[in-house]
Amino acid sequence: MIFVVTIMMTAAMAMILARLLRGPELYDRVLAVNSFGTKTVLFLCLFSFLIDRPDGIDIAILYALMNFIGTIAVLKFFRYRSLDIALAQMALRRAVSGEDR
Amino acid sequence: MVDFIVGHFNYWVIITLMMTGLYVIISTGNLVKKLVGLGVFQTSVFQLYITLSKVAGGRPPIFDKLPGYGTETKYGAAVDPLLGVIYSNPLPHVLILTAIVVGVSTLAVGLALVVRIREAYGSIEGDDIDEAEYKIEIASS
Amino acid sequence: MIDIMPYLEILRYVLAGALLFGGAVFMIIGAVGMLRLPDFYARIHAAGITDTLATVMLIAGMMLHSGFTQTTAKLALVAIFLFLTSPTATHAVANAAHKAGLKPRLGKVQPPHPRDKMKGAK
Amino acid sequence: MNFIEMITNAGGGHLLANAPALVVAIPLIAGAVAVVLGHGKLAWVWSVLIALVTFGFSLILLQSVLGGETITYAMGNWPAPLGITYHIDALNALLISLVSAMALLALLYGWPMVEREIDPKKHAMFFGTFLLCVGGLIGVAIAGDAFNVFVFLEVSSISTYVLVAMGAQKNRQALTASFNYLILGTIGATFFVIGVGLLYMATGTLNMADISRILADSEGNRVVRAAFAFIVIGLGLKTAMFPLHTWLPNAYTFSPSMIGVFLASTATKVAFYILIRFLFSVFHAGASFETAMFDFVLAPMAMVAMIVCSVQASFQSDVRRLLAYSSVAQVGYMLLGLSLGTAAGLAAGLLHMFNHALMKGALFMAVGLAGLGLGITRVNELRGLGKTMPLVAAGLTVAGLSLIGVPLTAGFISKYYLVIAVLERGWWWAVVAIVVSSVLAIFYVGRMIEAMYLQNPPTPSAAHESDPPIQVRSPVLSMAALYVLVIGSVWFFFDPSLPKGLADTAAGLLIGGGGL
Amino acid sequence: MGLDVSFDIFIVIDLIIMSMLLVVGIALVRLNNLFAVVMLYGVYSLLAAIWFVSLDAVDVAFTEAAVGAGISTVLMLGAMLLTSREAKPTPALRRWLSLGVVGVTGMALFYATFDMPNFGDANSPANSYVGLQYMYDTITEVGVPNVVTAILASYRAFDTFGEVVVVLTAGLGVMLILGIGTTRTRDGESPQSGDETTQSAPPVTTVLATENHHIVLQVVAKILIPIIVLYALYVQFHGDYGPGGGFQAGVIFASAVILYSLIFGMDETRRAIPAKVVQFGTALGVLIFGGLGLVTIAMGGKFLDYDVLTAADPILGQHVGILIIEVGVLVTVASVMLSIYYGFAGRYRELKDQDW
Repeated sequence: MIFVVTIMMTAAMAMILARLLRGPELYDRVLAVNSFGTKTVLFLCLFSFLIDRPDGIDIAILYALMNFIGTIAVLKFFRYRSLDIALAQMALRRAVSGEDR
Repeated sequence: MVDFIVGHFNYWVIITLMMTGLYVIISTGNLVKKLVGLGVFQTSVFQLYITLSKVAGGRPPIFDKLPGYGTETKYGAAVDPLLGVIYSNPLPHVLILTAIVVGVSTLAVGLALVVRIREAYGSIEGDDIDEAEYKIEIASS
Repeated sequence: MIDIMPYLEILRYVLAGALLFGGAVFMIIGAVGMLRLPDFYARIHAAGITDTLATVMLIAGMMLHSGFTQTTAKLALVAIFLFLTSPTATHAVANAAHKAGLKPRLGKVQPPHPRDKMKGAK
Repeated sequence: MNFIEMITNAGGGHLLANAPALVVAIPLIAGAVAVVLGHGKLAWVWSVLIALVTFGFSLILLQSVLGGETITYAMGNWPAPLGITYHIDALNALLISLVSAMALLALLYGWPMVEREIDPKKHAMFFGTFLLCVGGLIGVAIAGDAFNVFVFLEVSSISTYVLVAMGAQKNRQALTASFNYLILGTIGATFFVIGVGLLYMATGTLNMADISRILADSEGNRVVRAAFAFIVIGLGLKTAMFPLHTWLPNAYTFSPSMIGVFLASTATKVAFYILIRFLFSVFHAGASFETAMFDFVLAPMAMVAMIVCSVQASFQSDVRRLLAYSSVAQVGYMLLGLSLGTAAGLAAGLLHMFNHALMKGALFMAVGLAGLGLGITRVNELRGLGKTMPLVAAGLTVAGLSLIGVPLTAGFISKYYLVIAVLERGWWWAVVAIVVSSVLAIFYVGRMIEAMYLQNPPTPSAAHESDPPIQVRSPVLSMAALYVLVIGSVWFFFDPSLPKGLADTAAGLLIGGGGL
Repeated sequence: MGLDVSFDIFIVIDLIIMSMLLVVGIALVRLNNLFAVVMLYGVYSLLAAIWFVSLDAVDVAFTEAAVGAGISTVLMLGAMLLTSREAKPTPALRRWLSLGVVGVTGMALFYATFDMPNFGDANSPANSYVGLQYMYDTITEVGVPNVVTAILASYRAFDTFGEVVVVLTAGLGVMLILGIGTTRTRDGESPQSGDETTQSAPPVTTVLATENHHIVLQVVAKILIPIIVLYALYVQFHGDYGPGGGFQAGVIFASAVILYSLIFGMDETRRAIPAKVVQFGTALGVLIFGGLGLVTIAMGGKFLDYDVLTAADPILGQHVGILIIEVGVLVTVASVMLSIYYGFAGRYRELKDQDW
């Protein structure tokens, strides 16, 4: 049962990968990477059930965090082109300077 | 013959990935993409080690509870200390834990250099940098 | 009083199977949506399905499957993290895309359907 | 009982028993301490002290293996196939003494250079990285475990990339030189790891002695041959063997002068040692594939390196780039000795490795002093050095002559034994290559000497022709370090017993019974 | 050796993962948009992590996911921020030249695969000699359920010592090349620190709550960061019984601080963990590790020989020794990852559009 679900999960991941490779817009790629990450978290949980070893779930927890941090870094990088200024200041400065495209 | 192909298919995929990484390193002029190629090349070497360590039907080399803990005889105890459970080979895992960290260290130093090169030359394309140097060479000699 | 424990046991596994399978189906639907939908903002809906409904169903199915053990606690932790991070991430992506000026493709401009294009539509 | 008492009554004996581990661990831990010290000058004094202690330990080890015995030290007290063992014999004892001696001399020589070239806030970290590099090189030399060699090879390589990049304050090209060195070095190290992985796949163990035992009886299957090829290419990259040497000229030219000295005399030598260790101790030279590899790959590469790189050296305008190309040529000499496959050839190669470290170290020191005093970087700027900096010019001349192989210098000894070994093997064309390369060496060293003595110094516009050129004073410590090396390269002409004896015992061990 | 049924399931999953890896690898070669290349590299190392899980290498998958997919992507983004976005396509000649070199090396390896043992073969030389010996000896000599940690921390402890020194070298390298960025003075002006050119920052003004579009992120971050640090400690001390250990814990701890600095800015992070502490931390780990080695020598054993730590019960000595060096590894790896991030993120306050 879990094997069938795992195979369906990998099919879903393959489709997300196709979107990642083809994604015309930059933000399509960000979205694809983020959702690919979520899917791998679930895949890891399912797989550790398949071989009934509880260790895979530790990796799933870890990657759920890493995926979030990666996505935030990408967004901050592209939106404000600086990794180290606090988000709030950047938003305010853009809002104040009316530069908000 | 089928058994041979199924048995060796992993190695052929790993070799293809390894050669893709090497190709990216050698062919691209962009320094950041060179480092990505280096990362792919090293990751495929890790996969070679780990494919080596997998035992059919084996489990990760972690004892649930320590079987035969404290039995006097080291090996060849009356009951097989591993209680008949097949485990994959733990040694390549240790080697690869070291190699991953070494790979990241090289990547970090490489990226630091790329940042300084961009500041010094204004570009991270191999041929722009050579051109800039060539002009200086001509000017000074 | 017939002993209902074995039935509960069977029910548990049946329910777990159903949840897992349902979650997987929604996952496939979400993925197809991601692939086929024409515009970024439409695709973000497709990603939404997989991030919320499919994840909850899958993890619930696995929890039922594993009963009351340490694995279930870990699965709960995964559920909490996913519950916290994926909506925030999707929100941040949409926010950044909008701020960066990615305009959603509104209904007015209908892209010519590929079949019409071949026939040299008006 | 308190800590100090435990050390004293445990006495020297216990410390000496742990010398193999301490000779590697002390520089590494001291590197971390140097980072914590923070203050530049203090970190320098601390590094000199540690280099002295390491040199002491390596001399003790050298003394205990003179007779040809070998020391095996099990790390963490785990026996050979399971734990990591350290293995010391005549060959690597000589090498670690050379590395620690050159580190000590480079540190003594380098302080005025570092003070001028590196930003004061970074001195402590600079010396910390330098100590880590020394520890890494010593670790590579005496490791008895194949994967441990890779780990310490990476310790020394990454610290070398960083140290080369520190030359960026003087010249921005140091950054690209360091980046190319990083890419090629990492490809070399990864090829080496693939080779070790294939060896592990064929034998099941990582301990070098164990591998050679298992390989001895199994006929060379394809995996072992592929492992052999990958290890030779990987280490070839690290040794700057001819076609794989493109990173070396830039790395040595643009690195800070203290690092140029240390790298020129040790970096390629340790990689050359590991190549010997794997070729002769792990893989057995007898097997057909290996000998074919020797005769048709290593030997021609060595000869081509000798000639082509000497030609390139003679056209260089930058002094240090000239010396860097001559280094690649000298590596060709060592490889020629190795590829003969005979004990005499190997001994000649090892002897040349030792002598070349002294000569090239002295040359880079002299050029560094000239750079410090008069800011000289190009060959034609050397003119009149004989008058402005007589001592430095004299040192440079003696080391240059030793590079050519003129009698009364150590260079002559190693070339002499090399020619004998080659004739023994009957390769007359190799002798022709040696002679041609020596003639070319006469040409590019002659260019420097002629500029120094026969042309008069550039006269600053104010002073007119006649009054004597101003003497430039060089720091005493750096001059002392230079003259230790210069005297060394002459001394070992008259009494080559120490390096020659060790090289012969090592070659005998390696060619004879596989050496481990 | 017929492939038994249970083994078939993994063959199917392996095949799928391998095909995805190949697709991503080929895409990496063809794409020139640097951002896509970096993102694909993150996905590539994530897929590699999944493959490691399916090949029973749980510890390696843990490290690869944390380091390969996590920290490397953030570092590459940091570097990419300061460099250009498009890579130039490669000229044709160079493409054929590199194809030739790659082809030759590939052929050599392919030639070698014919003698390689079958995938998953239990009595191949690798799996039947030292590897198996470790499984038996760990029970009686080290007594730690996770055999990988036992080998990493006890049998081959000197390998791990070399590895921690490699991490320290990388940290020193980035600090030497990029500098660690200096603590900002109150008015946002950053004093010129040595040769790096750190642009001066526009004055930082207070934030009006209404204007702040990122209230969601800040709240979520405030909830998440303590949990991540807690998880890092769990991974650190759980290393003996399951996947985990010093490296993974150090990386997770560093990523928690990186998340904090992404959302609350570098000034806050520097105030929380000043650059001096991070610099000292990089060396501290190696001192702990090397110090323990010297202590074991002083107590009469060999370098890193834990049995002498507690003369009474050698197994207890092993546990104490492994715990201490894992703490050393945690401190060094966490502070090195932080020093690298400080070096990259602290490099430029904000890039103007024109030099983008």
